[in-house]
Amino acid sequence: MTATLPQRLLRDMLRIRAVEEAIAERYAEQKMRCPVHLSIGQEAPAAAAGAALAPTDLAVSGHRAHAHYLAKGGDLKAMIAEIHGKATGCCSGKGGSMHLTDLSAGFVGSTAIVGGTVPVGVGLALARQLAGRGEMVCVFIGDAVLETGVFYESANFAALRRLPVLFLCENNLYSVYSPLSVRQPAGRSLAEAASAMGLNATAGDGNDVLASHDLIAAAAARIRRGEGPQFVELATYRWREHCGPMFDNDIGYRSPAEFEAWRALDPIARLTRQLLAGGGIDNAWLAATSGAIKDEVDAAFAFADASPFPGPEAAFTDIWSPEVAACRR
Amino acid sequence: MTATLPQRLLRDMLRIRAVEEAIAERYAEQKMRCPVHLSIGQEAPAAAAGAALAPTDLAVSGHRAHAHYLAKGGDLKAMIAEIHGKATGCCSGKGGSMHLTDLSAGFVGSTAIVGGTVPVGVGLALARQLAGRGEMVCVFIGDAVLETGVFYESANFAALRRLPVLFLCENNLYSVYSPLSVRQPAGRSLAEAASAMGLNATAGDGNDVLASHDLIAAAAARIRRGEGPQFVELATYRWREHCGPMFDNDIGYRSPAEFEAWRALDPIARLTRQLLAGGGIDNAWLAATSGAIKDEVDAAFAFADASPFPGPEAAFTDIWSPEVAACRR
Amino acid sequence: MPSMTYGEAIRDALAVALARDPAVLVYGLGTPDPKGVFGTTLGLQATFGADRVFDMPTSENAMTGIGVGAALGGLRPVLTHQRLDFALLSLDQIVNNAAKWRFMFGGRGSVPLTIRMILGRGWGQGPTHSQNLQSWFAHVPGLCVVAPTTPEDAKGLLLNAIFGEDPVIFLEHRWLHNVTGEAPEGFYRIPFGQARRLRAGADVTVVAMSLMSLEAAHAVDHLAREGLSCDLLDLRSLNPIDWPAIDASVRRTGRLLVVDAGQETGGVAGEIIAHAATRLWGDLRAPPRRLAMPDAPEATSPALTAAYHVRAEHIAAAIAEMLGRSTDTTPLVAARRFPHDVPGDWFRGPF
Amino acid sequence: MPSMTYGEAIRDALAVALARDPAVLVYGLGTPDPKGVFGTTLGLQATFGADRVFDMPTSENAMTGIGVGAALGGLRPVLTHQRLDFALLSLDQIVNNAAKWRFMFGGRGSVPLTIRMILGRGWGQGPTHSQNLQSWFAHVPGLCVVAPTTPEDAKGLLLNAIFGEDPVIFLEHRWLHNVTGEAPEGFYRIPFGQARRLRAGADVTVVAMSLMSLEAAHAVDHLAREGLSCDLLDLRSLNPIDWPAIDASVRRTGRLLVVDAGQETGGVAGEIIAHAATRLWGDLRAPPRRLAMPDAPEATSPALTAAYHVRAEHIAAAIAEMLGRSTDTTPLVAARRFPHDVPGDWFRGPF
Ligand SMILES: Cc1ncc(C[n+]2csc(CCOP(=O)(O)OP(=O)(O)O)c2C)c(N)n1
Ligand SMILES: Cc1ncc(C[n+]2csc(CCOP(=O)(O)OP(=O)(O)O)c2C)c(N)n1
Ligand SMILES: [Mg+2]
Ligand SMILES: [Mg+2]
Repeated sequence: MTATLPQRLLRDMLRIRAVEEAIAERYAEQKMRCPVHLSIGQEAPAAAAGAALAPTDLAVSGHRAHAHYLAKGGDLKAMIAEIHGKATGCCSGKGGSMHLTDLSAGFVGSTAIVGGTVPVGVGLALARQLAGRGEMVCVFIGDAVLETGVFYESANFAALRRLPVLFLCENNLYSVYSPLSVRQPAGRSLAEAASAMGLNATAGDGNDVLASHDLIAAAAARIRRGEGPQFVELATYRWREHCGPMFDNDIGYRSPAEFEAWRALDPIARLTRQLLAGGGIDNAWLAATSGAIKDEVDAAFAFADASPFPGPEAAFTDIWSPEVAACRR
Repeated sequence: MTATLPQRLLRDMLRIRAVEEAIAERYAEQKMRCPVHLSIGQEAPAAAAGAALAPTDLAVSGHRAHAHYLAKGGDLKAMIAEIHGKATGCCSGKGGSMHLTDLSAGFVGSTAIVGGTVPVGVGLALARQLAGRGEMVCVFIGDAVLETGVFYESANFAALRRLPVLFLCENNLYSVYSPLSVRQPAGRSLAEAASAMGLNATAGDGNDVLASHDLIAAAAARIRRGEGPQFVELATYRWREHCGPMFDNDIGYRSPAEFEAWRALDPIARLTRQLLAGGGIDNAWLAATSGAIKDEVDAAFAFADASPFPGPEAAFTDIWSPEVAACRR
Repeated sequence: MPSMTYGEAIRDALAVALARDPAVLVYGLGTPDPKGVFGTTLGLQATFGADRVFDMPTSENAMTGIGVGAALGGLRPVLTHQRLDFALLSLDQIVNNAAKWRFMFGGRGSVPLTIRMILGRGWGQGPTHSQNLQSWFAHVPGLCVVAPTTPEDAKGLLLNAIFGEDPVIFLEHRWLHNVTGEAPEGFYRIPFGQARRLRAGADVTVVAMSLMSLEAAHAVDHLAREGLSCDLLDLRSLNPIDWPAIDASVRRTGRLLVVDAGQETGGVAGEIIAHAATRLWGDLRAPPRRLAMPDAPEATSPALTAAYHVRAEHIAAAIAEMLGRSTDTTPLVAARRFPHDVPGDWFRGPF
Repeated sequence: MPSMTYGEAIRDALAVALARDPAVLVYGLGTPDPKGVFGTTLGLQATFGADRVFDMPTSENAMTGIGVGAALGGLRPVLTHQRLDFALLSLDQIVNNAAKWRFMFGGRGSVPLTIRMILGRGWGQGPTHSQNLQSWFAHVPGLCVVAPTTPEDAKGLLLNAIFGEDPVIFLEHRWLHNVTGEAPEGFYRIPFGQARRLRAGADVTVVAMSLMSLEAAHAVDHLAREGLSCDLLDLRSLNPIDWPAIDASVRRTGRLLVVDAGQETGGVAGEIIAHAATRLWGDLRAPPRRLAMPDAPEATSPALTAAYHVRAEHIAAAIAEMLGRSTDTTPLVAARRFPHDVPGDWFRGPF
C-alpha cells in the first residue's frame, strides 16, 4: 500500500531526524572531520518541500542542507560517506557536509557561502524556462539570506523574467548566534521584503508540516501555471548549536525558555499525535517505520565506514576540464 | 536682498544647466578628455536637495554628479578644471568628471561604479550618528541603483540602526540605453522596493522643483527628528545622451515623441513661468541672474584653460599614506 | 580569409556560436542596445531572439551566478562586462561557484560560462574604468583566462571558450576593437594554452599579451631594422600558459623580457619570470626583465597618463639595453600621429 | 613581557585601540556573540558599548563600504571576516573605494579601515573556507597587506593598521590563534614594510609568512642541528615588502627559498623570486625556489589534505637540496603528535 501524504511527511521527518541524531551522536568519534550544520527541530519545511516538488524539479541549498538533500531524494549512503570524506561520497570526498549533490534526485548542489546558490537556482530556472520544460527550481534559504545583496538581485531578475523558481525560506530566528534583532530592522517581515521585489510571498508555521506543505504546494502550482517566482517563509527553530552536534542554550545567545517553547512545537511529535489520534497511523506503523529508518541509517554509516578514502592524487583532479588539465601539465 | 526659496531653486537650476550646456558645447574641442554624464533636463532634484540640505550635511553621488556637486555648493572652477584634467581640479586631475569632491561644501565624493557610494554614504551617516551630531547624509542614486545588491544591504543596515541618511533617487527611466522594462519587473515601483527594506519612502514629480523640495525637506525633517532613513523617488528625464554631449533620440532606444513629452515638462521653464506669472521674479531678475551665471561659467572655463596640467610625477602620488609610500621606495 | 576588425571578429564568433547551438546565450548590460557593446553584439537579438540575447539589470553578482546556474542547466552563457572593473562585484560567484563547482562536487557538473571583460584605457577612463586584474583570474584554480590580440585569435578563442567545458575569463582590450586582421569564416576553435609566435628571432625572447603584443611587435620590428632579432610570443592564454613554447624560446635566446598588460607587483610577468628563474636557470644568460603598468591606478587627466603606460619605445629600449646596445626610438614615437590617450584617430570620446 | 596566545594578542590590540581612541569601531559577523570570533572579540562590547562594538547583517559588501564611509567620516573601523573567503563579496568596495579613495580624489580623504580576514585550513573547511588570496590584495595599489606570525607582531601590526592612514588587509591564520608568545603590554605599533629575522644564518635565505614562518622555523632549526645555517625572514608585511632586508640577506647567502602561504601560480613567492631574478641576478649563486599551496582548492576529506599543504619536512628537504645536501626529515614528522588536519591537540572541530 502506498503511503498517504501525511505518512510520507512523517516518515521523511523521522528519517531526517534519525540521520541527524546519528551524526550528532557519532561526531565526537572524530571520523566526520568537517563542519556539520544540523536541522534537528526544523525538519518540517524540508519534508514538506520534498513532497510538494516533483522528482524532476531541481533544488539547491546552503550550508544546512542535509534535510533538503534527503527530502529531495538524495542518496543517504553517499551523503554519510561524503561527511566521512570517503571516495564513495556524493562529491567523492571533496565537498563534505556543506557540499551535497545528487543529480539523479534533482538536488543540484548546496554550497557554503551564505546566499551563494540563490542566483545559481535562478539560472537553473532560466535554463528550464528556455527549454520550455515544466520543471521548477526550489532554492532553500535561511533568514540571513535576506541580508545578502545577491538575494535581491536574483529575485529581481526572477521576477523580471517570471522564472519558475521558489525561494523557500526557513526563518529560524538566528544566523549563527545572532538574533534577527541585530541584523534586520524590527517589524519588517522577510516575506514583505521578498514581496516588494516582485515575488509572490506567503508565510506560515514551519513546525506544522501539513500547513507548510499546503503553502509550498500552492506556490508550486502558481509557478506551474506560469505565475512567476514565489517566496514561502516558514517559521521554525534550530534545536542544536549552529555548527556541530551539541546543544548550546547555555552559552547565552538564546534563553533555555525560548528553546523549550519551540521544542514543545516539535513538528514530528505534533504530526505523530495528530495521526495517531485521527487513525492516520498506528503504533505498529510507527515502530516499523522507525525500525526501517534505523536500519537504513546504520547501513549508511556502515557503508561509509567500510568505504575507502580517496587516493591523495584526487586532491588535484576535477579542477579544470580534462583538455585544459592536459595542457597545464 | 536675499533670494527667496523659489528664486534660489531657479537660479541653481539655471546655473546647472548653463554649466552643462557649456560643457556640451565645448566637448568637441577635445580638451575635456574624459567621459561626461550630463544632467540637462533633470536639474530639479539636485537643486531641490541642495536647498533642503544644510551646508553641513554631507552628500555622495555617482557618475552623473555635476548637478549634485554644484547644488551642494561645490566649487565650480575646481569642477571644470577637473574635467579638463588640470592640477587645479577638485581631484588635482586624478578623478575627472566622474569623481568630484568638495569637502568644504560637504560633498564628500562621487564615483563611477553604479551603487558604489551607497554604503559609503551610510557609513558617513553612522559616523555622524555616533558623533551625536545632527547632520544627515544625502545619497544621490539613479533608478539602476535599485538593481544593485549593495543598495539593499545598505538600506537594511541604515534601517536597522535608524541612521540619518536620505536616499534620493532620480528615476529617469533609463540606465544607459536600457529602459526599466528590461531591468525591473513591470508594476513594481522603486519607492515600494525601498519601503520594504525599512526606508520611509515617498515619490513625486521630479520636474516640479518646488514639490521636489517639499518632499525632500519633509524627509530631511523626519531624519532630523530621529525617524530614521528616508527614500525619495523623483521622476525625471535625461535630455541628452547617457554619456557625452549629444542628443541621441535618433538611435532608437527611445522615441522622439517621448523625449518631446518630457521636454515639455522642463523644470526650468515651468518654474520660470510660474514665478514670472506670480511676480516671484521679473525679466530683469532673469536677465541679471543669467548674466551672472554666464560670467561665472565663462570664468570657470577660463580658469580651467589657464590652469597648469599636473606634472607627470603626480600620476604616482596619493596612492598610499606618506609613511607607507616611503617604505615602498 | 576575410579581413575584419577585432570587434567584428567577436561579433562573428557570437553569431556563429548562437547559430550553431541553441544552448548559447549572450547577455550583459547593453547587449541589445543601439551601441551593442562597442558593436560586438549588434543585431544579435534581432536574429536570435530576446530569449537568448538579452540585456540585464545592473546586478553583476547575481547575473554571474545566474550564468553559473544556466551553465549547470545545460546552457552555454556568454556574459559581457563593458569594463572589467564592474566584475569586481561578482568575484564571489566567479571564484566560489564558477571556478570551484567541478572540483567541490567531485566532477559532478561543469560550468561552461564565458565572461567577457573589456579593458579600458585612456580618454579619462580613470581609476575604476581601466583596471586589468588579469593576474587575479590567472591565480584561481579552475578558471581559464585568455587575452587575444588579433581578430583571428579573438574569434577562435572565444568560440573555444563557449564550446569548452570550463569557466573562461575572456579579456578584450577596448583599444583592440578597431584593429583589423584576417580571420577565418565560420566555425573554428583555437585551443587554450598555446602561445602564438608573432616574430621569430634569436637574440631575446619577448613574451607579451593583448594590446602589449602589438606594442611589442612595433618594438621588435624597429629593432629588426637595426639588426636585432627577437622571438616574440603572444601569450594568448594566461591560464593555462604555454610553458613549452616559452621554455623552448628562452633555451634558444637565453634572454627574457615579459611585457605585462597589468600592474607590476603580483602580475603575470612576475609569474613568468619566476618560472624562468626557477626552471630555466641554466639557460638564462642575463637577468630576465619585465615591463608592466606601474603600481598605481590610472588617473583621469591626460597629463597623468602620458608617462603611465608601456609603449613600443619603452620595449625597444629595454630590449636594446638587455643586449648591451642602444637604439633610437624616435621613429617609433613619431609613427603615432594621434594623442597618447586614444587608440587612434577614429576615437573621439567619450568611451 | 606577558605571554599570551596570538588570539589574545589580537583581542588585546582591539581593547587597547578601543580604549585609546573613541574613533575606533569593531564590527563583523558574530563580534559580540558568545564565541567572540574565536575569542578575539570576547567582552569588548560589554566594555566599550554596542555603538562601537557590534554585530552586522550578512552583507559583506555594504558593510565594507560602510566601513569606508565611517573612515572618511573620521572613524577607525575594524571589520572582521571569519573567513577570508567571505570577503570575496566585498572586493568592489575594497578595491574600487577603500584602496582608491585617496588617489582618485587627489589626496582629499583617506580610509583608515582595517579588515581582518581569518584564513581557514583543515578539519574539512573545504573549498570555500580555506582560501588565502593574499597575492590578490598585495597586487592592489593603495592597500597594505600584513600577515603576522607571532602574538607580538599580531598586536603591534594590528595597532599600526588601526592607527595608520591606509586601508589594511590583516590576515590571521586560524591555526595561529592558539600559538603562544610574549607580547608587550599596552600600546605599541610595529611599522609596515619590515620583515623580522626569525633565525640568522649564512647558507640560504628563507622568506616565509604567517603559518609558513612557523613551519619554516621548524625546518631551519632541524637543519641547524645538521650544520646548515639559514637566514629566515618572516615577511610580516606583504605590501609594502621589506626589499632591503631580502636584498641584504640574498646578497650574503646567494640562495633564496620563498615559502608562500597562498597558491603557487601568481602568488607572493613568485613576486619575490621575480624581484630577485631581475634585481639580484649577480648575487644569486643558484636558482631561487618556491614552495606554495598547489593550484587546487583545498578539498574536504582529510585524505585529500594530507599531501596538500607545505610542512616543515618539505621546507627542510628543499633547502637541503638547494645546498646539495640530504636530510632525514623523519624527526620533523614524528614531532607532530596529532592528525595532519588540525593545528594541535586542542582542536576537536567543527571550526
Ligand atoms: C557570505 C558568508 N558570510 C558569512 C558566512 C558564515 N555563516 C555560515 S552559516 C551563517 C548563518 C546563516 O544564517 P541563516 O541563513 O539564517 O541559516 P541558518 O544557519 O539559520 O540555517 C553564516 C553567517 C558564510 N558562510 N558566508
Ligand atoms: C557596477 C557597474 N555596472 C555598470 C556600469 C556602467 N554604467 C555606468 S552608468 C550606468 C547607468 C546607471 O543608470 P542610473 O542609475 O539609472 O543612472 P542614470 O545614468 O540614469 O543617471 C551604467 C549601467 C557601472 N558604472 N558600474
Ligand atoms: Mg537562520
Ligand atoms: Mg536612470
